[in-house]
Amino acid sequence: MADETKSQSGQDGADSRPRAAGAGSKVAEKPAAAGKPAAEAAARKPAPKPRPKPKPKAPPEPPKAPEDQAPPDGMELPKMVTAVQAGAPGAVQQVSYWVGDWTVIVAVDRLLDVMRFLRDDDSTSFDYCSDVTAADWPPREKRFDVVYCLYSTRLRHRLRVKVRVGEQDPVESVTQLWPAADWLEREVYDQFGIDIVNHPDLRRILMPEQWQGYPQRKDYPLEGPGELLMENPQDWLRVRNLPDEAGAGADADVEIE
Amino acid sequence: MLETIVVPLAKIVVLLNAVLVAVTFLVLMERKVIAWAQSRLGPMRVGPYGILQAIADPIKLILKEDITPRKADKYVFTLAPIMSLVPALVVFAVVPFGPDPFYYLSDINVGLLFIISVTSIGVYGIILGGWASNSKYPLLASLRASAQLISYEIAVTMTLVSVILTTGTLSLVGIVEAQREGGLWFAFVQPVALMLVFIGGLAETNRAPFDLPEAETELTGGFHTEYSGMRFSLFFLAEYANMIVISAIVVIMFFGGWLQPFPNVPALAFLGFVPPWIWFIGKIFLFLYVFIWIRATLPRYRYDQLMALGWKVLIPVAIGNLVVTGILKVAL
Amino acid sequence: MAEAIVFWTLAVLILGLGIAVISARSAVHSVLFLVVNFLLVAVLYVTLNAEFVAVIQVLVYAGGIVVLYLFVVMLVNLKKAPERYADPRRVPWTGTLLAGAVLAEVIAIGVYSTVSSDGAAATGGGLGADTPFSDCGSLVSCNTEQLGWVLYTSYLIPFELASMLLLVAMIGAIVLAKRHL
Amino acid sequence: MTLEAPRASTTQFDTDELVINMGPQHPSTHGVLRVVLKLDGERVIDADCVIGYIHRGIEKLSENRDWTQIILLTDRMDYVAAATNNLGYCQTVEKLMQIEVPRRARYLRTVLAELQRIASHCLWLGTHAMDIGAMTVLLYAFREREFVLDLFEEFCGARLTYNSMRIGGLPLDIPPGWDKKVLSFCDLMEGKLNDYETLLTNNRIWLKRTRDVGVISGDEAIGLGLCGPPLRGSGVPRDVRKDEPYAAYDELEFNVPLGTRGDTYDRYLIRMDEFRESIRLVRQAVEGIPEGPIMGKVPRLIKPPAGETYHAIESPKGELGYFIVSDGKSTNPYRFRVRPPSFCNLQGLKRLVTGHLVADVVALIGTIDIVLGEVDR
Repeated sequence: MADETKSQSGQDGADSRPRAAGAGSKVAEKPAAAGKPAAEAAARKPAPKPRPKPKPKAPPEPPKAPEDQAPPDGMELPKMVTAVQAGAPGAVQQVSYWVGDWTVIVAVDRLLDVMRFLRDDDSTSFDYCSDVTAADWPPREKRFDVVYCLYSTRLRHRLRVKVRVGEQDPVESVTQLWPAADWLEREVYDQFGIDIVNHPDLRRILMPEQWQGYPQRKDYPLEGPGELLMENPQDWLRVRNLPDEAGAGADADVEIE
Repeated sequence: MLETIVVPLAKIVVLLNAVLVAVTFLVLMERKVIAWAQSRLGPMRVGPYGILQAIADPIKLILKEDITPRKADKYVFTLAPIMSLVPALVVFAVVPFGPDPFYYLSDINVGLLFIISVTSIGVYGIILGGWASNSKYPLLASLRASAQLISYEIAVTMTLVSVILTTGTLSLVGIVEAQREGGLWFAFVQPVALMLVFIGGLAETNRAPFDLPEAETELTGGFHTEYSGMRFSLFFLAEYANMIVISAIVVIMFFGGWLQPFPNVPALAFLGFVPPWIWFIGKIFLFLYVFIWIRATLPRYRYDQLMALGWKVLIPVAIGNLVVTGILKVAL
Repeated sequence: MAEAIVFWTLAVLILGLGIAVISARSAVHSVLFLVVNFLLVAVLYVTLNAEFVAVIQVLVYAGGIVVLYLFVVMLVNLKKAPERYADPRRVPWTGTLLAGAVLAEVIAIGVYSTVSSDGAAATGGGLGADTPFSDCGSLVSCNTEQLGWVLYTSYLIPFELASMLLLVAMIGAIVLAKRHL
Repeated sequence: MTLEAPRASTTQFDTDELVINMGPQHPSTHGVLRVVLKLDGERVIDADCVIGYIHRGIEKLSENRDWTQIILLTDRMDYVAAATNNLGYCQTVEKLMQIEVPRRARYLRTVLAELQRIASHCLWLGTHAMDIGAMTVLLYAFREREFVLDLFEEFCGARLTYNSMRIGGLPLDIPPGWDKKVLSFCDLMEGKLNDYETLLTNNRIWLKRTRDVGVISGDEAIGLGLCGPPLRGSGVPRDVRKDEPYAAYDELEFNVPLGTRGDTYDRYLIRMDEFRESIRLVRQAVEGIPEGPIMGKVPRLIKPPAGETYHAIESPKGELGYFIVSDGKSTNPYRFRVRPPSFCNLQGLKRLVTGHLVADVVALIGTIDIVLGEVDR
């Protein structure tokens, strides 16, 4: 109603996330690849104040493969696992058991089938999607594990479903089954860059919209590009996209603090 | 010359200052009363028991930077707080503090209507303040405020008509005199009207539980979000001055103004040793205390519930009260 | 003399504000000028000893109706209105003609009331000696009562008709504004 | 001129929705939450939560700290219920390493977790009531929360970020006389609860503001992944303490209060009942603290074998889950993931506020009881 008269008020949706989005958008303009922006930014720094180049610590050599321990011999598979093996034949690649938790590892192209079965079948009836997350195992070809933690409020049991995907592989969104997965999948996309398809609203969630790179990947340096810019006010000011008014220097001091 | 200019001018000066000082101490009173209600101490640092806080606050507000947002409509932005405060002060021109002309500036024959009409001007301050700030929350708040004030004004005015029916005069002095002659405060004659006027008064002064225009937890302060310093304090003064005005109206209309309790009971005649203006001011403060007490106790209404209460409850009841009063007046 | 000075000052101010109302750039400023205009007209009533009318003028016009104007003005974007709603068929001199007609009417009434010898009696209404307020010392002390008396005796039917008209207008407005009741 | 003509012109004047930003600086968003509201008049037709303003990368940080250092980081998530966060993390690592925690430690952990629930609910009650305009309750609730903080201070020296648990047990035994103080606090709190209820439960304005506001059915709440009181308010009997008992909850008696309508008032009543249940639990646990050690058998170097697990506890906000992957080689977790209850509950905000008024938005933000430190991590 009143926004016609008031649209100039500057409180409109798009532009009032000044700090974080501003810093983020600047980062976006840098052509740096996700992996090594720290070095890039350091190289672009003006001469007068040469700062010791922050060396991104090399990530510790990750293990070659995740551990998915098979259930001990002679252990009987619970009903929910056998049900899904029967209900979606051929989809379950592996069954894992560790410290009381059951996990099924599923082919990524069969994910939705399995999930739909798990939700709808009476012997499983996983109506509650506790968590969707991922883990990154860089040396592996299919480097990501996408993990779904399911729970049944009726039968009170838990199951984890895991799919293994490569960097470019799309993963079907499960939001059509559990609306709860909406934000959780957004976070997976935001933090790992896993391509979730058919998601109703796939945007960054924790990081600013224009952020480059995916922080939870193992090859993402602990000291991110945004932090680097924040540490050096001059650099930050120079690339900042705000109108440079008189007294921007004094202004900047306040803002950096 | 002396009679027509000097004495009224002196009265005006005294009255204005008295009201403004009363307002600053009213703020202190509110802070103290609410603090006690919440098992706190309230302001304690300035002066003994924080009494001088009432002086420190205005000084702070005057010294603060007065910011005008760049995109605000500058003239209207400046005008709005003034339009808000002036009517609240003008009203005191007809408020009688005691029986003889020494205690009031003027007694016009449409005194009650004068008060109602002048307070109805005060809404401009709120509407224009919200609009001129050129910001969304204040605009929403000023829309709420204007709708609220207009609706509750109707209820209050309707109710006051039934009191006028009982007295047959619009003069405030005349209304109090009628209560003295009747020997009964109108609170006992028109209890429904008293409740309506009091609730409507709470709403008209934007006090809890009807403080939607400045609901700080929803609209971040409401219509005066963008105001600071002196201009903010004008809004502040206006709100508290309006509280005093509403209390004064309630006291005059229903609690016998300057009259002592039960003026016609001989056994209580000794109460007459207290001067009438003290009775009047004492009663006003009693009502101010009730205002504050309510604020400390009740949650806030929602906007649509507030309008529903105004239009679906208060106004029909006010009309009903008016009709019943009319019938009784004719019948008796 | 003093009365004349007050009158002419007020008249000039009122006319000036009237011009300001139609010439102000911002619609909100127009409305503000209108409020001040109404307040000054109320003062004019006070100088005529019509306190009741003055107070009602403030209460109804300044305090009620203009607030609603302001509401509309604030909510509707009037900046774009002229271009969007310009009517190509509009003929400039129609307005002039209408204004001229109204002016002629006003002048005619003025001339008639001064020429007519019993104009005062006509405007005085049916206030005869039989009213219960004949003991009022002057008009000032109880003009409210007299107004009420006149409205509910001599002008009862016009008064009721006017209230009916307002009621009809109100219902009509609600019907038009509400898309589905 | 037909009757249609004015309608046609009003549609041209018809204005669009008003978009307002609630937050990140707003008194009622409980932190730096930003809700972009699309309004039609004062009615919300769409809402979009923008979060991440205090994203500190706790998950990433934790993957680069060793196992004991992480306890400290978990304090910083739900900072009004730090002990619960500690508890969840320690139990998850204990599960990974299959460490047996002594019974005394489990009882003490229960006491701490329930005291923490009382403190967290006090904060919720105060801010929720304040959002709806009842400001006295805020001061009252904070006064009682202060007592809990005092108890925590006496136990571990800190008032907000406790770092109060260790993998395998507790760092410290309780100071002498502490249990008596806890019991007397329970007595005090019971009386104060009646005070709060006098101010709110039957208050007509409070009822008007909360009844039938933000109604959500049980099935929908499950689908949206709501947890904790918002889920139970819709009548779903889901409480991790009952369903997957941990600490000493399987040995203690308590009820899980359930709502019927799934509106804001039900969620309010449930939390008020949870206060009482927590007091009951604290009493039982304190009276039943067994003698014994407070630390289990924990290796000097904590290095869980390779494997992963998900473990959930019932934090005051809902199901707080930790998903931890250990690679068995390094001294830090390979993947550390928190399932924050506030995050999942906040997701339901859009569904709850749509169709309500602006004033209800603050009531609904209050009713889901979020802590932005946990949402953003």
